[in-house]
Amino acid sequence: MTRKISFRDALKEGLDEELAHDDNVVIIGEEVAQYNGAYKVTEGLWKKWGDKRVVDAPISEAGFIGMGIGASMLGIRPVMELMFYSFAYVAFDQMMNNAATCRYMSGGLINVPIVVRGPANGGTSVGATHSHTPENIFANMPGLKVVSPSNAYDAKGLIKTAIRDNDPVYFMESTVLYGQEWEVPENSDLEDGELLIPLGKADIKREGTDISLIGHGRAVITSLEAAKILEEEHGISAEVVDLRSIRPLDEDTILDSVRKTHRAIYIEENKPFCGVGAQIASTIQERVFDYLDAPVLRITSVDAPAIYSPPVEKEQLPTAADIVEKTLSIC
Amino acid sequence: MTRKISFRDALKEGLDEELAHDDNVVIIGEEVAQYNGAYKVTEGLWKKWGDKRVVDAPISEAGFIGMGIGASMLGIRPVMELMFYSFAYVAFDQMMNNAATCRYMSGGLINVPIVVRGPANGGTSVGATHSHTPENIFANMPGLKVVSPSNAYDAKGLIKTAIRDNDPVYFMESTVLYGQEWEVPENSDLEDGELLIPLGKADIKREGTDISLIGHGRAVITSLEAAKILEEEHGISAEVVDLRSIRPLDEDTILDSVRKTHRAIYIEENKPFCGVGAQIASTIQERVFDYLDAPVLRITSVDAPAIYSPPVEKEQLPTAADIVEKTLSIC
Amino acid sequence: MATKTKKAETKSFADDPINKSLSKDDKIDLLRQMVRVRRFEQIALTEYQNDKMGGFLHLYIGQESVACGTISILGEHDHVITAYRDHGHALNVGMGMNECMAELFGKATGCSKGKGGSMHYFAPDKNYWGGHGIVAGQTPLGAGLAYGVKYLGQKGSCLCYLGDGAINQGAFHESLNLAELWDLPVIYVIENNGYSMGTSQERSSAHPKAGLALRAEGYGMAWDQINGVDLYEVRAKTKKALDRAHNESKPTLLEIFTYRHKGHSIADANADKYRTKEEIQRYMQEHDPITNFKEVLITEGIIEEADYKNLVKEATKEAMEAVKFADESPYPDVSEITDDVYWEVDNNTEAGRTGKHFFH
Amino acid sequence: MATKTKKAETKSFADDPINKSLSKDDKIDLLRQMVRVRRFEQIALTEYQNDKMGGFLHLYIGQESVACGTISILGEHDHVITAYRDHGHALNVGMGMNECMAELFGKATGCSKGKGGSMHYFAPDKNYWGGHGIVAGQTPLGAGLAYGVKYLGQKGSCLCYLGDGAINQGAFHESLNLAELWDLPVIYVIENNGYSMGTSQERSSAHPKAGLALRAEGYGMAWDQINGVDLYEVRAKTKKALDRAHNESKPTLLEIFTYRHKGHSIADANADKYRTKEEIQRYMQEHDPITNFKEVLITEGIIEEADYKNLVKEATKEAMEAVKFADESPYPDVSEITDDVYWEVDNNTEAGRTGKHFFH
Ligand SMILES: Cc1ncc(C[n+]2csc(CCOP(=O)(O)OP(=O)(O)O)c2C)c(N)n1
Ligand SMILES: Cc1ncc(C[n+]2csc(CCOP(=O)(O)OP(=O)(O)O)c2C)c(N)n1
Ligand SMILES: [Mg+2]
Ligand SMILES: [Mg+2]
Repeated sequence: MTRKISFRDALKEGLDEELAHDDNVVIIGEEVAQYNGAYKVTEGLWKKWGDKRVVDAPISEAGFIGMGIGASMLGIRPVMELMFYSFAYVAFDQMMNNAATCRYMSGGLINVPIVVRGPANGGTSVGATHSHTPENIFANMPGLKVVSPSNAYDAKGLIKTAIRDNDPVYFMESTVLYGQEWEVPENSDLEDGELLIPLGKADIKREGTDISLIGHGRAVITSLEAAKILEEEHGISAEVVDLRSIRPLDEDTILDSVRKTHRAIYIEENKPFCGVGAQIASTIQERVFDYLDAPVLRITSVDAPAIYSPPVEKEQLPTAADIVEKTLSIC
Repeated sequence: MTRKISFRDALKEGLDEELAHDDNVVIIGEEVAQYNGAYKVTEGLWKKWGDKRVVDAPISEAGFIGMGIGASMLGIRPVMELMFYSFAYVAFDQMMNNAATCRYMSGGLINVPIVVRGPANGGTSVGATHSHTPENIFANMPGLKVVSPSNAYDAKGLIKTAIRDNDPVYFMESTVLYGQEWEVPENSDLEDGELLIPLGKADIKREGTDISLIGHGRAVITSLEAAKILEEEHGISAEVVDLRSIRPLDEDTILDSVRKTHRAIYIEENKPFCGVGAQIASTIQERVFDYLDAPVLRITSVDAPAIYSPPVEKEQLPTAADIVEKTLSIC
Repeated sequence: MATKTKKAETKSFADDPINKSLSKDDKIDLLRQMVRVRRFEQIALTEYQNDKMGGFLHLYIGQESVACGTISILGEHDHVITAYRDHGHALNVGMGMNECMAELFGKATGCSKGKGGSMHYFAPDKNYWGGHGIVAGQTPLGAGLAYGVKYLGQKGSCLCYLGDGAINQGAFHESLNLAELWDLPVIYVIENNGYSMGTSQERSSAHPKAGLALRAEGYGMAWDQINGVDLYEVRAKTKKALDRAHNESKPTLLEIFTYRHKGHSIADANADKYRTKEEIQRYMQEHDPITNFKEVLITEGIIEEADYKNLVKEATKEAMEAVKFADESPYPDVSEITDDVYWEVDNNTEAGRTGKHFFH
Repeated sequence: MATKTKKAETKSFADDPINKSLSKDDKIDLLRQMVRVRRFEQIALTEYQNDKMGGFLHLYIGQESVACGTISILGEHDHVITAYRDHGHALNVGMGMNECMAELFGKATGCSKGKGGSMHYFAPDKNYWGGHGIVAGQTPLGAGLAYGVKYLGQKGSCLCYLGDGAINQGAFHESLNLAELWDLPVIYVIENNGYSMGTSQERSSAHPKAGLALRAEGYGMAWDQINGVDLYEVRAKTKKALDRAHNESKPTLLEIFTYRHKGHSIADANADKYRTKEEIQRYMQEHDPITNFKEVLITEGIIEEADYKNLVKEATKEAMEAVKFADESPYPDVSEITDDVYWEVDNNTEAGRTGKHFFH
């Protein structure tokens, strides 16, 4: 298992495999076909699969995502790309109401096997309107599933599962990670012949005994950096828990970790008010109150719209130094 | 101070007074003028103030709210009605990006003195798409303010302040409360000649010593019912804290209450995942951890899209019985 | 607004092949369908007043010919989706009065198990995809159903209905562009009843004199306008659009002039304030599509007044039985609130059992 | 797509009153403005490559005549709002190169204090309301600025620019309906450069042969089409729309044919894949609005080639000084991240001091 590929290529492999796996999978989005994707995630797929399976859409997110939802009711499995997840805001009604409530309002007669994927992250100086991270917002809505992988391996395994899932899955990535490489096995090296990671299973990315650093998406990578510093410079053993999927949520793994470490910090790149960390902190204190030796802390982006200024934006997002500092305050 | 008026009439009085107070205040929304408002909140205002000040809009929430945002940049103070706050989802980009980020992205050159108000509640059997309660969603976004009054007095005082505020204020009401009456003083009985309640000040609706029941909107009314039962039937003294505004948030009042009672439950009609209660519970355990004799608990709607079936929907929302039961579990 | 076509023209639509081919029984069935819809709703209205249901009730009374005429020409791969004023379409695709009435009553035996209510009737087995409450929110879904049909290689279409007020929502415009750009076999049917709640067409939509269907021109899309009072005309002109969908995989925008006799919904206390009583009376008396078609069939010698009375009686009986069915049915159990949220959970799959899905 | 008007026709626009009234100096100023925009951007591009900035940089090169021509006729109560390709409009409303360059560098001295970046230039004191990144998101704001002007009783307007790809967003359609319905003095200017990123007009927009401006017809709205290569034509035809706004308080939809020489943004690696090299060359050599206007002025005997060279030199100097200014300016302090979020907090009012506004 020594092959290393980028997050971007891992996603592409996952998409390619699912295009092969099921004729009803179709990729739709702005510039995904002839242009090869604004961030090159779909590079080569149009050439390989042709006009029917990989489709360029006009700038009409409400229209084409709603269209995908409608098509999915007939058994098509659209994988829609949002060039930025921020553009979900012009398709918000379709994504919140039609994707999430048609099953319910029909008493279970309908299901909506759609995936909407794209980058949801700050840190690239594209400004406030292009840097939204709406994990918490979509996960608030029952009927929706929200996934946020932190690395190439998970990205591949989770996108494939998401596409096969029979409910709507909103899959949020990070452009900052696209170019980074991780080990991702060839299918031939896998017992099952392919990489499928279930939704609803968190992953302990690093074992530890003194504190649980819990997070999702790129914040997990930052947490791993911090854990290394904590170990090397402070002799603190941090466990790093990666949610992988936010809804469904693997509460057991989170709670077990805290039962062991007695301390927890939730780290995310989202804005703080009612963020995912609020939900997790609230859950931890409710469920394992007596195990806690300190309050559950949270680290988020600095609470303002994303600033453009490149060097300053770096400071708006959680850094390893922030995590180390907060950890030291309770360890 | 014996005059009692309905929540609806209190709002109407507030709107009427602000129309008189500032020529730049204009009310815009679907059916707000000639029809007198779908829920009659604006009844009589068109007749009194005419076409310029009270304006019927076509069914184009993104268009007319965006238009209001643009006009507000020139100093107009639009008070937009959403017939249901759920319809914010078709105007979501305008409400999240243009209202919240233009000030920031211009380095403070612009401000957006707009109010968007309307009912955000379940409990009236109008189904999943019409029963959204997005307090947490909008309060997540820095640049926005979110208000949710629980009674007629607060509704009047808060709507007037919201209209005078120089930032965007999203004002969420409850159709269930519209017809209920509370004491609201005549202006002539007030020292200042008018009723203005600041945003960012919570209100202790009932003093107590054993537990803090904290909430916003109609959940406060349910909490007061529960507090009565707790006192009469169980000898438990519950303090009821009404946030009134969710952002800005009066953390001090919340924390002081918990320092006194050592126990807290957050009650809201919103959905649970990343709800306002998650934020408050997380804050309480972080800030007054050592004062807590029990975990902070939360009560929300049952976690599903709003069900239509009238008798069943009643059970989907938090009831006084739910609050009593949860309270007894930690008192 | 509503009726542009003069009586005289009507004749020709009777001779259109799609109508010529109708047997006597077919024609009586068409009338029966419209009568069923009306009686179902009139009785639902009574039951609403008897406090048997909650929320909204948007009645279709006056517009019956639109759903009946358009749906009556559909085939195996033709799909239907509409807004909240959805009872007429539901009964016309073949849904039973029982499950429809029970849905209004919020009962577990309702077509949506009491979870959707009046605005949210569904019957995917009958190619009926709802019943949608957000104005124009169904229009991208309609494009998607057409996209699906085309993707699956079927010769089919989607009929997507919307109101005259709904045309001003952004989602509809995006749908029109997609439909024409991608050659989707979707037929958008504007049921132009002249009002969106209390707002007249003139106060909600900017448009050229010729009407709302002209919005199609900016997209180079085919369009037509139809006098909804005349069932034959509805069928004949819709057939052209259907042929275009089936044979050329091209969309059409239809504007059908119609009128609702009642208020916007049961809660509309102003129904005769924003419209004059005379206007309402005129439409009820002179432009009622059921009366019109009944008279056509009498003129054609197919039925007599007594046959019509009989149809009304039968429909009444059917609706009353549906009330009984609904009355006697149970409400969903509180524990069922969290059913029908996730397919994977409902089907108890591995995915449905992994991780926590609900958080209250 | 881009140039429909033949050279021969051009003459007549020179004689249009709005152009006839221009002094020699006025004309030179117009050329200077276009040259300034181009040099500013060419130098910004170099600095981008020198790693002085981040994020996006959408260049206006090739489209200069649109902002210059339209804005040059505006008066006291005329407002301007556009999308992310906003440098040209900014310099034309009178913003300085210093604050514009510093914004790109993310400096505190930038027009938006380094908080907005390339896509978000603002100068409300010059009636310039941005610079907006969400495609078509600015179009309701444009209607709102026009609404505001009208509400305040001013004789004014709002020019709201958008791209040819942006016309397919729902918000734009809603804005058109509102503008025509409510007689808002807004002028929507489609800067049709033929592409939205890598997607040609034909692949993104369904429309009749005559063009995108025809979308206005469905709303009964006035429209016009303009050859953007000819500054005189841009001014003359925009003036008609402006008069309509000022005198009748009516909106207009303008489609201006233009072309961008560079890629969609600095990150567009495919700029000469979705367009042929020949096409790009042709536009640069035969349809460049600056070259065109320079030649007009030479033909009119107003300038000589040397004068033009001098304008370029001056603009280059100005832009280089702006680079120096930007380079020497400080970044915003990290503590300033939470400034400019709430007016009440920034102004330390009672409201700004009450309750907690920030939660990290
Ligand atoms: C996005 C949205 N805005 C507003 C409403 C409230 N509403 C429901 S129906 C309606 C009027 C629609 O009129 P029209 O489209 O003409 O259909 P009709 O009721 O006449 O059948 C309004 C304003 C809604 N449901 N959704
Ligand atoms: C809602 C939304 N969708 C997608 C994008 C990404 N995007 C930015 S510019 C652009 C192309 C716009 O093309 P056009 O409107 O023709 O303007 P031009 O760039 O040619 O000036 C796209 C797809 C966005 N910013 N906003
Ligand atoms: Mg209507
Ligand atoms: Mg373009």
